[in-house]
Amino acid sequence: MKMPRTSIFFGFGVLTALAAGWLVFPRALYERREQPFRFPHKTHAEKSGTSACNDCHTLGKDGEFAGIPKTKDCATCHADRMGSSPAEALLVDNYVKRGRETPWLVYSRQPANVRFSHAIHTRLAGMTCRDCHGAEGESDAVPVYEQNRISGYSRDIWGHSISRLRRAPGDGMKMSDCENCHRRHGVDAGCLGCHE
Amino acid sequence: MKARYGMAIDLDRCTGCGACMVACASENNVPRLPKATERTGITPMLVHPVSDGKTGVAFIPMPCMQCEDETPCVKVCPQQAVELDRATGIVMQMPQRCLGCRYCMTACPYHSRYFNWWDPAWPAGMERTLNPGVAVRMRGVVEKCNMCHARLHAAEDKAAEAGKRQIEAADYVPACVESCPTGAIRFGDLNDGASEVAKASRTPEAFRLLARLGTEPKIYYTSKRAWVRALAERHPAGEPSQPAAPVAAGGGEVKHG
Amino acid sequence: MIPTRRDLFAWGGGLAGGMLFTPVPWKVLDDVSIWSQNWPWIPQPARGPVEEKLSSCTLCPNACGMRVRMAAGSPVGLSGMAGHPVSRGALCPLGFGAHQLNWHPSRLRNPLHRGRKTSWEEATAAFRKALGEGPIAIIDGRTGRAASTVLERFAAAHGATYAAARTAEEKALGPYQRWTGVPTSSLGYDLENARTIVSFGAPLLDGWATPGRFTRLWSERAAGSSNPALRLIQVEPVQSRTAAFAWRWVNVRMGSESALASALARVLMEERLVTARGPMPSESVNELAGKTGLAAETIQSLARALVERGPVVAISAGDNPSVAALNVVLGAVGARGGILRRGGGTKSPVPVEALSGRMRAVLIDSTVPWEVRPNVDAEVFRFAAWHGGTTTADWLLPAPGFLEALTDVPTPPASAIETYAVATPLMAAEGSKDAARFLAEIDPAAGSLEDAIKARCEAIYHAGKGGLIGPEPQPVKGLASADKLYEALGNGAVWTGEAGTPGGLRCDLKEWPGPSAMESPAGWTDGWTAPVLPPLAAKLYRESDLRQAPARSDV
Amino acid sequence: MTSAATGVVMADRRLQVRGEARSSTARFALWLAPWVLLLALGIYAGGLCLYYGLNQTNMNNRFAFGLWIFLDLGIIALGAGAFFTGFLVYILGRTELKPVLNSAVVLGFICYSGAMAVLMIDVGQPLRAWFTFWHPNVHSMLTEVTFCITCYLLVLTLEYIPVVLRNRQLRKLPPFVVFEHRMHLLMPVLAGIGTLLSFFHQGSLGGLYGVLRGRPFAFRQGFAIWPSTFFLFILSAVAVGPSFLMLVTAAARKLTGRKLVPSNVFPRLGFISGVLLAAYVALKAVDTLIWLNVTSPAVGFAPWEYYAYKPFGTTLLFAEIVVFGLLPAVLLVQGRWLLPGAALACCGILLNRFVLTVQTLALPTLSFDPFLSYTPSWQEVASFGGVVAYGVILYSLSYRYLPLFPQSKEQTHVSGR
Repeated sequence: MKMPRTSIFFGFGVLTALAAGWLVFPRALYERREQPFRFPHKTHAEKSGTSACNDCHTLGKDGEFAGIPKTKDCATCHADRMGSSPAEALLVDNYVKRGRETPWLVYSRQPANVRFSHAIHTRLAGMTCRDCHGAEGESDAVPVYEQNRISGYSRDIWGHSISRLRRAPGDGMKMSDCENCHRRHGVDAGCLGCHE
Repeated sequence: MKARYGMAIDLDRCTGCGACMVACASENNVPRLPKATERTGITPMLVHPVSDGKTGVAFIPMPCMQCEDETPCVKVCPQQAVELDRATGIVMQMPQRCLGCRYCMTACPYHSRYFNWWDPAWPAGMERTLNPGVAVRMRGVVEKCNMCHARLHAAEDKAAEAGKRQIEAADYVPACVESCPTGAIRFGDLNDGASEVAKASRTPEAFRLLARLGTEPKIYYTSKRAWVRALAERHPAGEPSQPAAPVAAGGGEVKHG
Repeated sequence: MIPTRRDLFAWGGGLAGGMLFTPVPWKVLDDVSIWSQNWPWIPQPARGPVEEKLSSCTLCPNACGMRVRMAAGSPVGLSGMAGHPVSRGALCPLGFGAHQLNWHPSRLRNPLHRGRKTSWEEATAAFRKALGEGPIAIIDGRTGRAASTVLERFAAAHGATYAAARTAEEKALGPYQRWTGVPTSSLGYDLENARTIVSFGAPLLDGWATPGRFTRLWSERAAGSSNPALRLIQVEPVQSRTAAFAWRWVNVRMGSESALASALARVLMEERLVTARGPMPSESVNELAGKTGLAAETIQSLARALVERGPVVAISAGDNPSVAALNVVLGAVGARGGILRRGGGTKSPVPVEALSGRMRAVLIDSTVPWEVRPNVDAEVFRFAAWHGGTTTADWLLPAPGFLEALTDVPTPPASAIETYAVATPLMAAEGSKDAARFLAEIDPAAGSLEDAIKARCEAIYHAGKGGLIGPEPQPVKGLASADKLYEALGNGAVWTGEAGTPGGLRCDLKEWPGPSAMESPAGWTDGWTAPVLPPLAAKLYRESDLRQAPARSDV
Repeated sequence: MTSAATGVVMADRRLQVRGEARSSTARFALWLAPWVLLLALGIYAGGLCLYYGLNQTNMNNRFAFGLWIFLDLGIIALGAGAFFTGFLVYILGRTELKPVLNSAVVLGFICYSGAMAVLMIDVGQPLRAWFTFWHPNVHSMLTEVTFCITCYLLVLTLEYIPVVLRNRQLRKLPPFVVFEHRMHLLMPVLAGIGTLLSFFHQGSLGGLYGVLRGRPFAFRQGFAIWPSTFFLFILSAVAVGPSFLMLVTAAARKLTGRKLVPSNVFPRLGFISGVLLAAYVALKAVDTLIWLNVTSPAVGFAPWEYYAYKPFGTTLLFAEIVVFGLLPAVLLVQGRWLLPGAALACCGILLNRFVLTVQTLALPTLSFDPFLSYTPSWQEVASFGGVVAYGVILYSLSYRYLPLFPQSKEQTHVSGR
């Protein structure tokens, strides 16, 4: 008579935990931060005919990856407003005219002790940007940046599925993701290969 | 072909100026901590003054010895924060994996490992001078000489951009080697028999510190002076050498060499 | 139903148990560890492309060629410029940490009047006033620079005394200037061609003159050899680094260097080991030997060793006429492998030691080492980039720091070959001003640095001698115009003139010079104008027993 | 007396072991007070080390291990009584030792949890300590130690639970009674697991130093992957475990003025301890000889040199083997002066752990090394004092409220009121 009652409450406790852990926690863990302004990769690809990623995200002569273009690169076209979009207005007025860099939040930002060589992965391994960064290049607007409140990492590092199961290619950039790919291709980089 | 990077340090050329220590600290973002002493500081490259007790003086630059066999630190680290890299032979320390148990420090016979007793700190603004290639370590972790492998990475990127898998030897030179004003520190691939290092390591003047422990260090030393070579193993008399005291004035002429 | 206490316990138990089957504990554990790997209070290097610039170290007169790695607008690493004719790709231990000096805690950020913050306007006004009343002196630390010509012109125009502080290397050349009339800035040692060098306390292996010059030479021709191609004989009362690695170390009594030099000269002439004739030391070899604490035989054998393998040259730590006279006896003055006259150089101004008595004001340039204090009673305007602690200066005026201002780099002291380089600013210098600019604002007639440097380029270009080393080496003749030369120097190229040639230096001694007070040996902190040490260089003293800290603060 | 105080007294009375005299609440509180203070100080010191980092200690790059590691090794060896008594009672069926079993379990729990706490302060990055489980390096003795100690602490907790459940008040809850009964059936199994785990971590604690090829003073040849110190540590630990148990029980006896355990227990414990200690001493002697004459010279280290630096003379070696080894062994075996014998044995093991941890680091390795010394900072001492206090408090509470000595009722000579 007593035992079942106790176990009812016990079970109820379990359910509460599961609900909180799987449904509430993932939302609570990440802070949503807007990017400085909307950037349509798609439009740029169409209008300027810069189809290849590395037209803007260039790889230097010494193999150094430039990452996101600097304001002066944008200014080559956007020295003044070309269209009517409010995003462009923001770019021109806030950054180009004032000569400031746009404080983009980088989805794939790795910590300082991680070394990732775009040169080796694209030139030697023949990988495409898509393999890691997904179809960002065709997007019409950059997605909201979700920052982990504890670790400060972008959500894209862990991947959008909290269980890390059934993730799209390029969703998730933890060390284990690098390791798995390296294992699949039988490339042994050791610790030294990827860490400073 | 895999490389085995090592050094051959000519102790008859080292005048103990200390340029290597400063260049190393600058390259690897090692802070100058206000409270640090010679026993709590961080000096991945450390030059030891030694003497034969008379007028013989030598300076022994000691980076990590990059032990190749039974590497003491690699064997004892409980969570694989230290690794002997297969491709380069570099013993690599990963401070961000380290839990700071310091077991590796007790294991190292060369005292080449250093613990971050403090959080690193720089005077306001000075953090702008940090070397982009190297991540700053936090307190509570062990670090050591990683043979400036950030420079190796840069060399690899450069080669890869040109579509090559092999780096140019000239593109990868550790800071201490580059900084030595007498060229006492020679660096290169020990597997490449033609390299200056490999040649030097085979000369009769070549020796390694505590070689009898069997850890196969990849840092070789050379000296024409017998008493310096005798420093390789524990002194038979068991008396640790002391830095030379100045000889009494008017002591006459002293021949060296 | 109302849950009892036991029910709540059961619920709590279930909650705790259930949590283990959610991501919460595991994800939090992972994230907390990641947080500990990226503590927000641990500074991390800025991201961004690294570019390399060529320049010259301006912290002492020895003009080492530098490669500067720049990232995000700040220097992040220094290294030697390979192929530099004098420094030969080397830097001193202080130089390797110099890029951090600009953020040193004791950096001077705004003018101070007797320790109280003040403005440039007040300082200028005060100096104008002093200038009006006079007399004043202007002290330069490095003659032969564009800035020097500005200071000198200003002094000339306003009846001020233009004096200069000299490094130990320059002082050591003093006697030859007195005897030959050739300024020390046109004299150098032809070490590259010497085969025996006898040094009287000069720290040849420990930062003497341009550090890379002799260390490289020694490493190539002497290190580790019992019968070296270059014989280094070190005369010193203590076993310095140079003594420890010399071919011979002559351990004399403190301050008896002059006596030994005289004794050697006497032996050389008595035993007809040299052809030279002239005045002899009055004292006998034995008397002199007594002073040095050496046996006469030792001195005789040493004298023979000197002439055994020429060319031979003697180098003293400071102004030591006896050693200079020994060089005369050895025939080293104006001879190959000895003391040569080289191109360039300017007539030596009044040495700062000569100033004395009362003056209205003294202006001290930032290139004057902090320790140097003119022996005059005057209102002192001191330019410096860093506060060196104790000072007698009334006005401390913030000068640009390391790599913050345009300056030219003339031939380093004791060099046998003429060089010229320009260090362009790689960083903005907020609120600071150098003495030349300060004076030019008071009297534009003094001229600007840029013009002075351009003028020097014109001169070099029209002389058409020598060539450029650095990014694209080429002879001066190959250049289209003087502006091209100015441009190339601005990009870190170093102009190298022709090496000094034998001859053109006559000096006949009337009588043998008397003994002189021993100067302390110059190390790599001599002539180093920053009163503070780079933090990383301070590590050498604090975190290892490699060196004794020099008499400078490292706070 | 205020109502609050009365409440406390009532609660205290209600929780106490039924039918046994316990000192008044006031006296008990008085006894606890100093220990609570020491514990507070310890927590403060530990907090300093965690907040400001290990610069609070006097350890340094050359003395990377200090007081903490020495004492951790010490108390873990002393705590061996827990698993060994369990082993004797449940596996070898020496039921005459049952009376001290609960006490042994509590002691073991205190020693291990204490050591664990100190280790968490000792490591520079406790937040990442779990990496050892996620990225273990199977070749490291420390990995073995970490795994075994963590698991064994779990076992000890499981063994402790039923003792707690026997508390007068908790017994009123039927589920707990059932649970406790079930646990009891589990005890022999737990004892078995505990023995296995302890065997390995006691051993690997010895291996910790024995494998240090770079420290010829500690380096030992061995069997398979284990250096000889591995086995010596196991043996020495099981040898002094019972002695320590004896000492603590005797102390409790003194403090409570009750007999607590049957008179045949001490001689029995003493005999076991003595015999094992004798065996240990013999093997230790053999090991030392091999090390001095073969192992050490082979790597170019003159053995005599280890003892050339004061205060680490050969007297230390003699003391370790004879004064604190052979002598107590004899005393314990022949049964008179049990307690002095036990005390000597415990000191002996502490000395052994001290030599291995501290002397190893003090001795030079490179030919130009100096001999080093180190004195712990007050933070190090205090935080360890905190652990001792924690032990005393937990043991006192267990004695007051739990049946540590089940048979002590029969053993009462000072009759309970």
